[in-house]
Amino acid sequence: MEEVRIGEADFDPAAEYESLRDSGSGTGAIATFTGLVRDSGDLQGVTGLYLEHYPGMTEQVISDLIRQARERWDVRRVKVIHRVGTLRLSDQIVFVGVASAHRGDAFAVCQFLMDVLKTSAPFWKKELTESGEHWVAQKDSDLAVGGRWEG
Amino acid sequence: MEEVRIGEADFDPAAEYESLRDSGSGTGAIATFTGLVRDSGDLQGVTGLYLEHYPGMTEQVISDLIRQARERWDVRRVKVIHRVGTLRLSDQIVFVGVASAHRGDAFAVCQFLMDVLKTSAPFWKKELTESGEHWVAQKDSDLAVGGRWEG
Amino acid sequence: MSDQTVTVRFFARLREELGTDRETLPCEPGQTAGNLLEQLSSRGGAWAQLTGDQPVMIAVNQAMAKPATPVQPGDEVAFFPPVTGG
Amino acid sequence: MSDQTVTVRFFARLREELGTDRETLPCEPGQTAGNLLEQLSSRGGAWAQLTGDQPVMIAVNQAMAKPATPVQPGDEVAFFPPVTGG
Repeated sequence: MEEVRIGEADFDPAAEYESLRDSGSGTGAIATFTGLVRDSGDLQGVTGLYLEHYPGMTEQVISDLIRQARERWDVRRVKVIHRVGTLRLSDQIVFVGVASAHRGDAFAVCQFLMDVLKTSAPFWKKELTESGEHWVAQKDSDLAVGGRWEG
Repeated sequence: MEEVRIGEADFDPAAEYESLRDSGSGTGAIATFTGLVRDSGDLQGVTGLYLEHYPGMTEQVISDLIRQARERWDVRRVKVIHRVGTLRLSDQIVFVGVASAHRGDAFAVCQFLMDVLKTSAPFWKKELTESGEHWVAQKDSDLAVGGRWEG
Repeated sequence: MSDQTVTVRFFARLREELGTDRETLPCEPGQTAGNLLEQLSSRGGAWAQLTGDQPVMIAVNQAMAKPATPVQPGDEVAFFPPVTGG
Repeated sequence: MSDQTVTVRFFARLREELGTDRETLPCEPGQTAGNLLEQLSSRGGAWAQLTGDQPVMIAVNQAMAKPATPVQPGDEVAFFPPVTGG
């Protein structure tokens, strides 16, 4: 099972969960995060998103973040999925799932990967609204949250 | 949909996820945690667990923890499931799922509920091993982790 | 249940070691959960552990309580080891 | 691609505003990613933003880089706005 998957296709969190659960009898904790397109962004009246990425680099960056996570925490299995292309309201965008022996590690790795993915993986989001489209600016709050994992 | 479910029956995280996802177009983040019976506890050779609870009080305590979470964080939908009775290796024990607008709230509530559930909900775990059975002692580390949410 | 009694419940290790999961005790005016614990502990044997080194948690009417928590006739009082769910 | 050139790629808002997603530039000895940025910016118009107020992120051979990062012939250099995935 590959750990990182980037593409236009939707994903099935249930299948990912089953794969994480099937990671040996030492697995005691599975934490997952799924991000959805929601209806209030930088502009009012968002009808969807367009997601662009840097093919190749994205996969390398995420694999490297997973490597960092494995150095810091006990991780049995990890899965990161990120969609690109045009997405509609309530569509699934991103999935991070972590199987570990203990819940502290599972939560930490899941949150670490989401936080640092937001600040270092080459994805760009354009909000689509009824009145036009608009590249989303990086949030200072995301930078701050990403930074807390440094050092 | 009831928020808290305690019982012997197994649960389906996929169905819970779908219910959390179906919580309106303002939902941007779903965090879930599932705990499994794993093979290294206080004793070697664990073959399963027996989980006892205080019926009635358990549900009240967890509902109250969810109420506290709703006061501290933005929560759109929460689900807590905890099994009791005899469980085998790799069986699912506990599920906490949280739907929120933002990932910070979803992660915080999911982790808060798991942490405080471990220190304040009346469940008791007995480890079953090939050589006998053994009530699990409360871990200082769980108390410390539960305590960090106070104040 | 008479108006002048309380139901006492035991769980987990305590339930097993005391050999019972509940009993009915008379409830005198001014009673506290701590008084009940001492009264039970004075039976000796396995009961002595109720005031021993190992912590005993208390619930009154299914809410976490302390030794000083007052107990009224008709209340449900529970004694149990520290919880270990999740 | 000649041995003496680099491929430059643009993404997202920059790609749209510059009207191109890649081009090939000559690569002189001692070149850095920052030199390339300045060279492109000097074209004026939309290109001037490459050294303007808005931050521009740099990758060399698909790894995050800085203006001082050296660039060799055959490298792939990318310029893009701060990332906003997840």
